Amino acid sequence: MQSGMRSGAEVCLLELKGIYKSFGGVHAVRDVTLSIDHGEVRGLIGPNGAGKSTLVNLMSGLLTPTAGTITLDGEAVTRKSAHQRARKGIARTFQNLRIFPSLSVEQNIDVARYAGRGGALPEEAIDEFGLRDKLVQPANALSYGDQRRLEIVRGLALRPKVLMLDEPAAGMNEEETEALGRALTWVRQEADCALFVIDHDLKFIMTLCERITVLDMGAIIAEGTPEDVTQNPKVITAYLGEEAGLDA
Amino acid sequence: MEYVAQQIINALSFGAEYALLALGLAIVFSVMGLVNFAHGEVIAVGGYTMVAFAALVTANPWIIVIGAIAAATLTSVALERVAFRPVRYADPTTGLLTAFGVSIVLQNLFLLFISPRPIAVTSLYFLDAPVTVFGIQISSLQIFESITILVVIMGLVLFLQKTTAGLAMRAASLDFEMVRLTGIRANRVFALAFLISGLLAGLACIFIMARRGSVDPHFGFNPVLKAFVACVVGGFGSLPGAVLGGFLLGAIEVGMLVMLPQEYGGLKDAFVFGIIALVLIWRPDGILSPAKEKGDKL
Amino acid sequence: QDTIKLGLGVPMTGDYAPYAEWQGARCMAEMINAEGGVDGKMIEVLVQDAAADTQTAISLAQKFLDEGAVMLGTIPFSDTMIPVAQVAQSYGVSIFQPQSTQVEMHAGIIDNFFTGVSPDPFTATAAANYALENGVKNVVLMTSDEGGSWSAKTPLWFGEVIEAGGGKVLSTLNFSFGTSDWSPQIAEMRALGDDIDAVYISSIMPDVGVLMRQLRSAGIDAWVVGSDGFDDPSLDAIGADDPSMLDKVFFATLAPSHAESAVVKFIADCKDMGIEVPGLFPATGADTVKALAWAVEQSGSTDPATITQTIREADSIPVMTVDSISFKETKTYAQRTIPVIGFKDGKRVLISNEIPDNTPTDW
Amino acid sequence: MTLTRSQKRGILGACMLAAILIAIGVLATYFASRYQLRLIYSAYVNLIVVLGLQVFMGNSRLTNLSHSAFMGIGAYAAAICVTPIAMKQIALPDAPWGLNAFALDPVTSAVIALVITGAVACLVGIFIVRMTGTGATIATLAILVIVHSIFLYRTDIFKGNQAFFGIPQVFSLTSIVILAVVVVFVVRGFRESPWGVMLRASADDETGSAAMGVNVVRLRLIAWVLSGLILACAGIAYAYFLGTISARPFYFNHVFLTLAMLIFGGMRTVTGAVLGTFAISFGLEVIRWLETGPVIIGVNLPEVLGLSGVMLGLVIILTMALRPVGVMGDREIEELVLKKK
Amino acid sequence: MLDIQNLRVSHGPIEAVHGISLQVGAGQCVVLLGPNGAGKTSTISAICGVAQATGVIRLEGDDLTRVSVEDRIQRGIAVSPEGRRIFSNLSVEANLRIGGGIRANKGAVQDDIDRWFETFPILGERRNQPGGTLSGGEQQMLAIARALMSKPKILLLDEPSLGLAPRIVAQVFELIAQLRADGMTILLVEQNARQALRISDYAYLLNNGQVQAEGTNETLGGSENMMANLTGLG
Ligand SMILES: Nc1ncnc2c1ncn2[C@@H]1O[C@H](COP(=O)(O)OP(=O)(O)OP(=O)(O)O)[C@@H](O)[C@H]1O
Ligand SMILES: Nc1ncnc2c1ncn2[C@@H]1O[C@H](COP(=O)(O)OP(=O)(O)OP(=O)(O)O)[C@@H](O)[C@H]1O
Ligand SMILES: CC(C)C[C@H](N)C(=O)O
Ligand SMILES: [Mg+2]
Ligand SMILES: [Mg+2]
Repeated sequence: MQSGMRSGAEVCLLELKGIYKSFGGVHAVRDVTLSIDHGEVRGLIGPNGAGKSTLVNLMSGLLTPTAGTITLDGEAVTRKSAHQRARKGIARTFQNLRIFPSLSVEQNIDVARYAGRGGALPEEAIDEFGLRDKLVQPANALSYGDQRRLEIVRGLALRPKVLMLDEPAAGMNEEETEALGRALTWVRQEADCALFVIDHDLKFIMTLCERITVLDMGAIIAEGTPEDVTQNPKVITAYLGEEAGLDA
Repeated sequence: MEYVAQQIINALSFGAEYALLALGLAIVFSVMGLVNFAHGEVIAVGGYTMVAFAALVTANPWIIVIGAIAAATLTSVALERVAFRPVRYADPTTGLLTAFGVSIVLQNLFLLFISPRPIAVTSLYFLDAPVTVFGIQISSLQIFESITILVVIMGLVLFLQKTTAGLAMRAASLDFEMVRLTGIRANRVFALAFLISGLLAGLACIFIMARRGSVDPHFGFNPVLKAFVACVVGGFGSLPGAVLGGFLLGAIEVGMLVMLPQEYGGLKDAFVFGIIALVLIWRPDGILSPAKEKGDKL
Repeated sequence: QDTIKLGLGVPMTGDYAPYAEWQGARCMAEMINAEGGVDGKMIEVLVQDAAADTQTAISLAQKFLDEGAVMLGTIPFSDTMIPVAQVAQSYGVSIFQPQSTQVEMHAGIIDNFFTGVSPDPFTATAAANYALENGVKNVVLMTSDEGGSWSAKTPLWFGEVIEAGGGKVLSTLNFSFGTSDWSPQIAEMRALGDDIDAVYISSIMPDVGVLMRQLRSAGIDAWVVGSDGFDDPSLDAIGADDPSMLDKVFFATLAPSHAESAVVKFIADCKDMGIEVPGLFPATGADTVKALAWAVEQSGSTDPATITQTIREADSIPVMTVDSISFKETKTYAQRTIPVIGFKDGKRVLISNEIPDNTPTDW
Repeated sequence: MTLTRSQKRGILGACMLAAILIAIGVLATYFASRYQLRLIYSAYVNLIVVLGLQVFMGNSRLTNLSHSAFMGIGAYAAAICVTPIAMKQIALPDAPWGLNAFALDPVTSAVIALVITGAVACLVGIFIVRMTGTGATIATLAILVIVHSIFLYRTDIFKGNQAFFGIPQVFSLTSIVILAVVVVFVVRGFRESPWGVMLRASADDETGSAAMGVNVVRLRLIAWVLSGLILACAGIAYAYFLGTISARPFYFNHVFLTLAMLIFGGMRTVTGAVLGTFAISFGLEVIRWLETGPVIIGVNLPEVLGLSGVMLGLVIILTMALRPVGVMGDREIEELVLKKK
Repeated sequence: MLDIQNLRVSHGPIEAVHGISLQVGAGQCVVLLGPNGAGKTSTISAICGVAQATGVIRLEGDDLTRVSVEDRIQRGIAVSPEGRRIFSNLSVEANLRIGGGIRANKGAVQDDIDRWFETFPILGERRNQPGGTLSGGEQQMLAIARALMSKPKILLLDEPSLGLAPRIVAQVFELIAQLRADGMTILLVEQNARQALRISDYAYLLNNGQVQAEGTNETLGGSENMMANLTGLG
């Protein structure tokens, strides 16, 4: 029902142009130009400290770039605050969990619903992430994995145009990671939003994403399909290491 | 001209006293995130100890001074054990309220078991003698205070930056258990923080007593309220911030006393606190806290 | 009724604890009871702590009224005394306050109220008269709004009388209660240039003690003049080491409190009975009890309205602090002599004790 | 609009609290002595204060120390409007701007007082809500001091530490019970409203909530102003009952007392606020009785006057040590009852 | 070196570990595997003394049951905990200095710090930055280095590869292998079973608070049953 809002295909959903970010002397992000299309599932990988989380912080408005512009559906949001961006359709999860521990699971989701763009969260999302029978529990009683899933559902309840996931599979075992992958595939089909996923689990990223961006030392060193990227020698030295892929 | 110089010196000496008090608060805050409102009562214990010493033990002022400092230090350490240990892990609000509670209890105990009225101790008057420096008349107490605050600042900086105990004190404010997991005895770390704070309270007590000459149950409340403000203005938990805040507050207060026309004199406190509030609006975390961007980091 | 009940819902803790009259009242009641009471009836002093809280004080007043109290005491400030008096009115009961000097209670708002002392304009005048006698010309006044008219207006009345007597108010400076360091104000005084003969302040110990010492340190040798707030044992303690510190200090107070005074004797007697009465303010509670006992004896009745009536119409009521007081002309306050107390060799001396006749009338 | 699960529970909980408040009021009317009625009245005034405090502190979890000042603003504003001209001529002979030359009826005065307090709260709030943690606490402390010095200093308007008297005594126990019940519904309603839930989320995790579209600053301001209005109600109720006010009841002592009530019961819930107020009010009364050295089961207790201050402090310390979230913690009254299911 | 008998660990009313026994020989690297919630972290916490536990824990024959957390560390246990727990307001260097806080020789501590900055150059670059601003991976490196600063006899590592890039994961495992080769005794908790087994001498498989299987790399590595358990089906 939101498809009416989609403008012509020529306008990208989210566009970053020449983004820089430094903290004192640390240049965490340098000259990043990146665009995400409507409904796309994009992966972001890179070594620790490459600036992935920083990039997500910049897009979601928790940080303001030192230079560069960010546009959402053609509208400049660079100077907008985090809550304004969330209301305009940029949702995210956190690498270090940030659920609301004193609220119930349902209220956690409600917060995003109240603040969000309107439109109900598909009830299936709750089922899909296995939270149905935990709705009345306080959120801090959930296991770590469930808390991660709650963050995703909460993000979806904003009815976002793009949902950014910062290491959603961290600390999950293979089985759980696979289940997460399935749920995210469901999201991409049903929830009408683009996904931007960071993770170090290559298998997970490669099955989920159509395109992958690789960040190193704050700059993009490669972008392309999963196959392209894993073959790229720069990516191998910077990120994968010599015996890459074997374990993934 | 002399008048201006005089008032500047007064402002500095007000500031030095606030800074000394503020440091005592800041050191505990930086270690366990506790806003120790009961600091004033620790100072009062020092004062009452002077009374007891002067009346029962000796007239020798140095012994009285040492007794007061020792009593304040012991009280501070004892309060940590009895009242603050249970709220060690708690958030700052919990600690603040506990400290309020301790402060109320102690004040009432002084009142019930000692006296609601001021009790005079005159043994330290000799510290407060007029001295003429470059033609300006000041009090020797103002000189002692300035020297003390300088020594205290240097000592603290060295201690916190250079010693393991100092580092551990800073680390403990975030993750007490992790400090223990590095093998450092965390109980000692806290005890040390309160010990230093108590020591500073003892020093402050000497100066206040030398000037005020008597102690009453509410003795410490007002100074510590000001010191609390000084800490926040400077940046809570930052020791340089506490010092800066102390001096700034001293300057504002004397400035207001001097500059406000008499018909607005009653509004002195309103103006002082108003300026403080403005500073906080400008720098909500205090002047010396760098405006940090945290992003999603904790 | 077999006892005469006096209800004191007074501050025993909190900011006003030093002024509570309950100790003196208890002691006096015991003295009277030990001698057989009033017409065989014992005086019972009901005491509970009202701290500094008006609501508590009012509740306690109500409680004492329900228990049959025929006279009340409460927190000695008008914001509490007025509502308490209003509650007591329907019972015909009066408040008797033995130390409140503020003028406001005498503005005619309530009439079931007595204060056993004279209001502030009188103390200010008595002090000013003695200052003038000593050749004081140039004065500095220190005012604060924190203690009501007592700290805000008394200095101005003092100044008025001084100016009427040919003196001059050089400056009026503001202060706060709880001041430990007067250096900024003292620097102002020094900057005035002229010689200051006297500094008037209506404040409390220990603040005024600090002021005296800092003035002397700064080389200002002016008289330090004050009101009943000076009347605290810790003032005398300043003179213990250095009696000269008190040489140029005097104050006009509620009742004579020098060594030979009735108050000091009363305090000593109480001590013998094992009751601690620490100073003039607590001792004044005895006046309440004596006035009550006298009224009951005189009228032969324990009816509160009768007691009030008796007190109001009496020509002379014997109390502890002075021989007698009367409300006949003044209605709500006692017109009595104002003792001015100074020091000699660090000991209190009664300098003068008169009813001033040149009191300002603008109150 | 359909109600969420917690909103339905909220209505139930508010009804239960209202029933308790009304029951206490009714029982008091029939069985309590006049003295106890006064105590209960002042407990209800404090209850409204604590509820006003809860709206802001409980949902945003910033410590507020200026609440008594807002109560004072409400009380004085109403008092100045409502006091008869003849009285004001005596009380405020030098009042500026013709403040002593008009008098309004109690309802209009109350409305004006609410508007004024709301405006002041809004103005101050704009600055307060941007701060966090200890900075915010200190800023509220600054407000308390500033307002108090204005009350003290402008004696021509407020009479400072002297009595502002002659206010018509139009409030009774019935009126305050009704007011308290209304406030309970408002406060609980706010807690479960989208605003309340979002504000609590921001208190749990400010960054996380911002990323979920929560405008923390705006929500805090709403809660702050609402809190100010409720506190003004308490102030008005205080003035309309006692008929006399001064600057003194709106300062530190009252701040600590009401704060202790809130944290003892548990600041996160409305039930906690109610429980804390009544527990401390009655607890202190019991202590005040024990102080006088009564005879209990044949044992004559010693007279130790002045203990209530110590006890109040001990209650705070023990609550913080044993149960820092207060007796109720995160639970509201209906959860105690419905839990078993 | 470390001998655990019949260990039970509880968090409040919930018992997370129901009587397990395990041994770590001197110089061995022993890995503890198991799905989420198996009780691995609980076991580590019990060894350090920060969880409520019953049973016997012996270090070099000494019973640790009544020994305080600090004393256990002083006796030679070091831990890199779950969640890293870096002191976020202290600089990277200060974090390391605290790690070596119980050592008497401050000069040697400084030398070790410099050595770690060579091992992990990124940490060297960030040496004066607050630990809290490091990326997840950088923090993990710092946590391991901090633990080793106390020159322990036995090192407890709780999921050191969590959140690390593959290249760093490889590096961390290399580091562990190196430590083991240098004779360090290690108890390792891991999700990354294949790599962990490769560098360890012995493995315990935990599930639901019980030891489900144990053995050497060879005896366990091939077992289908074991892999099934690891993927959480057990
Ligand atoms: N708030 C901050 N202040 C200072 N430096 C920061 C801050 N946030 C990040 N950095 C630095 O910026 C760099 C990038 O950090 P970022 O968290 O974006 O890495 P990342 O790619 O997410 O790594 P990981 O995969 O380990 O999470 C790091 O070197 C980090 O130390
Ligand atoms: N602090 C706690 N309070 C209550 N229960 C806890 C606590 N910590 C752990 N538990 C419970 O104890 C059980 C074992 O937890 P533990 O953290 O030891 O598992 P783990 O094997 O380390 O899992 P993971 O792989 O997720 O780290 C789990 O069911 C968990 O929910
Ligand atoms: C301080 C007070 C208790 C006494 C003083 N005379 C007054 O009425 O204000
Ligand atoms: Mg990251
Ligand atoms: Mg674990």
